[in-house]
Amino acid sequence: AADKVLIANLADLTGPTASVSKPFTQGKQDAAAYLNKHGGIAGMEIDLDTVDYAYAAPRAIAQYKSWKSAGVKVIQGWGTADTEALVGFVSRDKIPYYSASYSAHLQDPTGKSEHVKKGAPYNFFAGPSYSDGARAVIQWAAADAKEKGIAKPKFVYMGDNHPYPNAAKKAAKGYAEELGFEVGNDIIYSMKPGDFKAQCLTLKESGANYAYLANTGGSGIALLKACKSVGAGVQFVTNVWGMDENVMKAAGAAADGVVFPMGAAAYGADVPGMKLVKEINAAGSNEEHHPVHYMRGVCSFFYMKEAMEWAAKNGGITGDNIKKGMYQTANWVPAGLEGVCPAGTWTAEDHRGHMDVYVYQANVKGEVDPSKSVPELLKDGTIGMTKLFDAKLERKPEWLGL
Amino acid sequence: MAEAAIANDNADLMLSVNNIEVVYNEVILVLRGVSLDVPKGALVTLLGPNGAGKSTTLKAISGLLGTEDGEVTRGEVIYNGKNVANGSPDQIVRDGIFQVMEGRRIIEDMTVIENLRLGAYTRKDSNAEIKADIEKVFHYFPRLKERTGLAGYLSGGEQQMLAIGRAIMSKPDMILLDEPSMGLSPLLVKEVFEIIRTLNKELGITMLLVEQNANMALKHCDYGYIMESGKVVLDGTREELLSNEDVKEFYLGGGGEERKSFKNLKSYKRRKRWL
Amino acid sequence: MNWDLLIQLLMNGLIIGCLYGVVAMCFVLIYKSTQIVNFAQGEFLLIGAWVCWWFLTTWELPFIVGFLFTLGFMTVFGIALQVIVLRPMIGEPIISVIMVTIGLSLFFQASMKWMFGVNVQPFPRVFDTQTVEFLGFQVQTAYIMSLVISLFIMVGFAWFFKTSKHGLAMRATAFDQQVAQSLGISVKNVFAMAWAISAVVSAVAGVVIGIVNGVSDTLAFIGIKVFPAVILGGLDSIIGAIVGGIIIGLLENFAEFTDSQWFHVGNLYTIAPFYVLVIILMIKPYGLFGTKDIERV
Amino acid sequence: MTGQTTPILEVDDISLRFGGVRALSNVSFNVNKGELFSIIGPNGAGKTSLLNCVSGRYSPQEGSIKFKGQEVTKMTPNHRAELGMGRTFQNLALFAHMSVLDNIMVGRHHLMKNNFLSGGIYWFGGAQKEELIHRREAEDIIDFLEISHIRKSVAGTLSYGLRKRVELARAVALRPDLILLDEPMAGMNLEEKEDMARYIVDLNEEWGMTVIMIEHDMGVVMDISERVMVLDFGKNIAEGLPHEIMSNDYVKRAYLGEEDDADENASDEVA
Amino acid sequence: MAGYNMMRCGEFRTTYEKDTTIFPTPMSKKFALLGVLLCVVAPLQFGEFSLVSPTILTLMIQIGYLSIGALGLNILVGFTGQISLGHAAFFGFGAFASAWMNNDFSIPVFFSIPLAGVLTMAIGMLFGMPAARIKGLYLAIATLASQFILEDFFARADWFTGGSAGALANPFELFGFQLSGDRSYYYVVLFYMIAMYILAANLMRSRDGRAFVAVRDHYLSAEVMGINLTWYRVLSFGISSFYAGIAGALFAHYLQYVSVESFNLFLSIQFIGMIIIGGLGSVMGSLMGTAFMVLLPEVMQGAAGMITSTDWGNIPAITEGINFMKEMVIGLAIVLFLIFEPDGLAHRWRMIKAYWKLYPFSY
Ligand SMILES: Nc1ncnc2c1ncn2[C@@H]1O[C@H](COP(=O)(O)OP(=O)(O)OP(=O)(O)O)[C@@H](O)[C@H]1O
Ligand SMILES: Nc1ncnc2c1ncn2[C@@H]1O[C@H](COP(=O)(O)OP(=O)(O)OP(=O)(O)O)[C@@H](O)[C@H]1O
Ligand SMILES: [Mg+2]
Ligand SMILES: [Mg+2]
Repeated sequence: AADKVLIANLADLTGPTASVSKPFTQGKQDAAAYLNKHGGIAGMEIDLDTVDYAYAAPRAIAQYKSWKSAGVKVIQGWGTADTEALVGFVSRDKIPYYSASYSAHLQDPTGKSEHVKKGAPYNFFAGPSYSDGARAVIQWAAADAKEKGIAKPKFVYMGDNHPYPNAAKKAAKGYAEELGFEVGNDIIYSMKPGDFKAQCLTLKESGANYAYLANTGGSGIALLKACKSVGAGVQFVTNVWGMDENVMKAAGAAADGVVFPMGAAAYGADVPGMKLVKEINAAGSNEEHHPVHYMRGVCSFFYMKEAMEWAAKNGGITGDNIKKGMYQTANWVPAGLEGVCPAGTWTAEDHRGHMDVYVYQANVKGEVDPSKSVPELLKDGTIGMTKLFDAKLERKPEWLGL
Repeated sequence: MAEAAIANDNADLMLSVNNIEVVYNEVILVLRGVSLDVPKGALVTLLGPNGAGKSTTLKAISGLLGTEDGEVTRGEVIYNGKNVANGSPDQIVRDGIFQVMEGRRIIEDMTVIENLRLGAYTRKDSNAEIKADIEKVFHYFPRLKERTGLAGYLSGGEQQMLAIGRAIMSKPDMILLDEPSMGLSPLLVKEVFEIIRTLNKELGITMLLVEQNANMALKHCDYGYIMESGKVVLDGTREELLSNEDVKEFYLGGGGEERKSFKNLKSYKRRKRWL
Repeated sequence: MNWDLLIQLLMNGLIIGCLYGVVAMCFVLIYKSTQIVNFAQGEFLLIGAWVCWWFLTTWELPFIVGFLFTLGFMTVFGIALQVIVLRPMIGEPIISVIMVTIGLSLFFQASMKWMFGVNVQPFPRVFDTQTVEFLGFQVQTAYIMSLVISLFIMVGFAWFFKTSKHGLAMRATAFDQQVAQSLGISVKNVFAMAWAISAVVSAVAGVVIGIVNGVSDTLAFIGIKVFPAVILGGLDSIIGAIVGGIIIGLLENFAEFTDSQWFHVGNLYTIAPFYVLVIILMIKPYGLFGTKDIERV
Repeated sequence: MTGQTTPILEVDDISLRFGGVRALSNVSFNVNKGELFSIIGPNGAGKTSLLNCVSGRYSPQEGSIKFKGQEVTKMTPNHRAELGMGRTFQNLALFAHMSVLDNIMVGRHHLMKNNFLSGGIYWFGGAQKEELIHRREAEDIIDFLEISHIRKSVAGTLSYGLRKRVELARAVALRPDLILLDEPMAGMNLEEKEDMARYIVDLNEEWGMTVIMIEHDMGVVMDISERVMVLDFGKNIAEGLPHEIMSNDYVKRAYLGEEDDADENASDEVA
Repeated sequence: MAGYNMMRCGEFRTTYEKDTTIFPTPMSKKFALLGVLLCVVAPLQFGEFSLVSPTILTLMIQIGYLSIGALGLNILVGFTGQISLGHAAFFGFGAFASAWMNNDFSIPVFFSIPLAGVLTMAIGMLFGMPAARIKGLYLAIATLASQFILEDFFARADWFTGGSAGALANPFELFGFQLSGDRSYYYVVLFYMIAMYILAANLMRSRDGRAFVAVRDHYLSAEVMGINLTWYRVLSFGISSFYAGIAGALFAHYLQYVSVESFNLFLSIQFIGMIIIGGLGSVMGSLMGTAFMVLLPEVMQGAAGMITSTDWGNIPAITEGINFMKEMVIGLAIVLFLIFEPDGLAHRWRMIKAYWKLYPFSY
């Protein structure tokens, strides 16, 4: 029997973030299935232990302990709750933690940045941080404003008063000012969808041209719809969790034209790596289509996989070696995923893997028929997304951890 | 109890409790085999010291025991030929037994009128008839009419009146009265007993009356039972009981020798028990 | 000072307030007859919304039909729930029953996600005009609908509780189950009725919200959101529920206004109503219309 | 009987209204130290309301109340308790979920010092010592009222009459100088009334407590009280020695409802 | 609630002192001591062999600090009869406070934990003020305000909570030894737990404890018995917050990281669940209830894991639904439990004992 390697996979399949965690996790599961069909990792079959913790930090901790005692070497994590709660533990136990929580402060392994209190040496993630994502779309906004000939465009940061939406606030507003935006007062709207016409009226009245939505999709839908109904003519840009196929379906016309960053190419995009992605899908869930978050799941898993393979060759799979494995090459893309995952660079001082961000725009044409599935809607062109450009952000030292 | 029937001119029983045993909370045994008969149209009274189990007996009949997690574990309660032990209270009310619970228990956050209308809840009659009966109650207890506020603010006695009024409203075949005279002024006590007698004799409502005011109770009843610590220890017709020395001594006062003033009982009476 | 914005916000507050009012009314209905605060209220809305959505999309029924079916379903649901789960709890400590509703909310949350997925689903177009002009302010047609329906419901229940014999029975049951039973009231039936009614009203609110924002599990949160409204109006007052709802709605929007115009604290929209709530309660401990406990010894 | 006639309680024409209802209008009376003072009157006359005013549950719209020469009209009930005023209630008001013993210990509250801090560190803060001292006090009362057999049972499950007795015990535990009893003998049979009367007399004579008692059983009232006051429609109708009151024909008419026939409930007592 | 009288029958005591012990029967005392002993040896490791797995150990730690919080809430709800929906916020406040004092004023953790308790107590009394006038469910909702207001405060007060990044908390130190590993920190929690429980048990058999219950059972007559209602209503908020604060602080230094996210309404509701399931007004019940609420999801997780590991795991429908079923069963378990034992675990425990003590004659 080929020996196995246990890989922990934490997911929120039933909790508040399930809608986005589901595709992200699917990506990782399919990737594992595919790899197992093709000899696993370094000749070892992957034993992917996927556990649903319903976004409850205490449950994540208990789970972590049992994984640790089962001798897990690497963990694929999920959101803010678990990642933040485990930072201390994983760095003490030297277990690399690949999360989908993209807070910039997780990108400083040494803690030398003045923006972070303590380094997170064993935390990794594939894709841009919330801050960099925001910077990318703001970059687009600046260009767009120039095009439209808006002299002094106004930018407003919108989100709940909560760790996750606040994560990119400082960075986004700072950068917007840098690019010559007039930055208005933040507008707060709850992560729990409600009636947001009040916020929309304020937004409309503030005369903003661009508004950044920092919450997740769910509340985003409510906001977009409300703002459409009060006719607030504002160009919305969102963060990486703010927009996907499901959001487009639910928000309908209100989602049309919204601009958002992505850490990986959209499923089915015309890039070389898509061939492998299709095979991965075939090996696993074998769906007709996957939401955008699926792709980042795949990338996250494959970066980890190559780091593990390096570790296997250089002194065996230990947390430390996997960590080193991430540092080996600059600007690297997991073999076969060219164009899907952007090129990334991790160093012992700087875990800002991806500085270039794909910027997409959502388009919704006509009325969405709710009885149709997302793939159908994509096919008949009711919903879709177009890539606007690749934002290339420079690796400014002062941005580390901000 | 055979003589109960004999004692009473019309012999057909409305209610007969056969040797019931009641346990609270699955552990506390309160009634240890209580039996009593209530002939149709009779006014039967049940006397006994505090904690004897009088109220429990009534609750066992009306089925309210269940609401205090008590239970009839042995014996049966035959009402009009069918066993209603541990039956559901609302059904028993529909069958025609209505209990006036100890300590008033009116719906405090409703008005007097609303309380009375609730008394008639199980009746199918038209609003007009019910209104008429409400007037009848006011005729019995005039001062209730003046009280327009919430019943919770009534005085103790007024609440007692309301409770009895509620029973009248439900036009039952049988009323279980638990200490109706409690907290009433002497005058009202008389009135209440007059009303009870009227209900019994004129409307022909059968009555099972638990009372501490033995004088009054024995004056009006046809037949009486005396309970102590969960058992019936003595029973008989009004005359028998009134002439019984022990009853005289412990319930009526001034048994035999000239009664002492409450003030000069220097040494406490040693409780004489029948068992 | 920006009058135009203020007017618009207050308009909005008024309309949302009515919606809060309807949901608040569901609480009051349960509380008035059982003294239970139903923490599964939000889930009732959610179920109503999902079921209706299902009728409209999967079966592609016309809205009216689907909506009526939904109400029918919710009646059955309410009764079933009472019979299966809450009947055994009759006579038990209220707080335990409240906890049961919490358990139920967990249960329904999960089961809804399982049945209908975790993504937000849009409602089919119900009114051919999504919004109507109202004093120069765009109002979702659905809200108008909820407003009308809620008015009917409100008047109906106000009458029901004041005069109908069953209304009295409900209040009596709430006050003291033992006494109620001694009066021949079947506590079981009273409760069943209460839950059924509440479930139906919830469905109305749920569908309305669904039409506006689309359906997803997060819709249930409004169950918590209207607590202040319930209390403000007085736990056991139908009218109070509506009034409380409107006040909270207005408060939120007024807070938003002051915030955006002057304070720039952020989040006054969600927090301010609570401050006001506490202050009002300090002055009127039983809300605006709640009945006082009798403090008589 | 206690010789001195210094008033311990001075009620100076108090009036109490509830919306329309005039519960009390211009009631005045004094109670002397060591007296056993009874209040009688028809239902709804305002007796309980009067007691509530004295013990601080209600505050009268007009008039003043002096206790031990001290103005207490605006004082909170708990403060009055500390001054030495105890009472029982007409509709039972025990702590239903507590044991009889704890109910009585609550009565000791204002006489004890230990608080959540010293109580928390029970053994070291001297709390234990204090608790035990007061426990002894409580036991004395329990023995006196003959409720030792239900010492540990939950008050809420007791029968009505027993509960009444426990309430008395709880009030006595405050060691008040003035104790207010609202229908202490309601719902008791003769035998039990005799005991209760006994306790009250002893409280008054041996424990030196001034007693104000509301009671409907004329037999008891006549026998044990020194002075009687009659309330009706919230007014002080008559006040005086028991036999005076008995012979007052307003009382006969409006309260006892005596025609000449030997009346029942109190009859042979009063003859 | 206070059915404890039942187990007394047939027990004869010679002194009042013996009669007022925490433990109603010598047996129960032995049990308690045994329990403590077990807790003490549980984490010990003999070479390879260890009594409890690391997972169990974390769960025990979680139960430890959460049960302290639950006990606090029980003092408020169970004993004084005031429902609070804001307990999680106070729990969180304690966590931040301890971390903050330790970081910004370099007060050693050893002291910062109790200090956090005191600070939280102050805050608790502040938010408890409304209790002076507001009662019952109205009060419950008013406490909901404290939940939201504090949560919002946490999110803005960067100086106190580290804002969105959250606050770091240093490991517990004793004479320069770091007690950061689970095994050693377990004892810190255990110590606090035992201490806090004894404190509560004592409180309940002394003056103020009785006052609380009196206020709950009949506040009108309580007042006439010389109890200052306002003071005791507010005080019980204070004490419950004190417990919450300690619990929070222990939580903070266990995770060594505190984030606003952890202290939401859901946690408050869970706390309520713990005490209701454990038994309102029962000290030991708080512990049992907490164990129930913490272990339930884990057990379900285990069950789900087992099912998927069998060849059922290959049926897509099951692998799809299993997680939802798990969550559903958690809700269902709570419902069923309360249907069969509405008065909580503690009550059932008492009934069992009472049954053997005094059946069939009670009086
Ligand atoms: N709900 C209950 N749980 C446990 N024991 C109870 C309960 N109700 C009554 N008891 C016990 O049953 C016994 C009889 O009570 P019951 O109320 O029937 O007496 P009673 O004859 O009505 O006395 P009273 O004349 O004082 O009303 C008492 O010892 C009482 O403690
Ligand atoms: N809190 C209150 N609110 C409104 N009315 C009240 C209140 N308390 C008492 N009353 C009214 O005041 C009057 C006197 O009540 P009170 O209880 O003093 O009578 P009582 O003399 O004690 O009669 P009883 O002998 O029947 O107890 C009653 O008519 C009652 O309705
Ligand atoms: Mg009785
Ligand atoms: Mg009175």
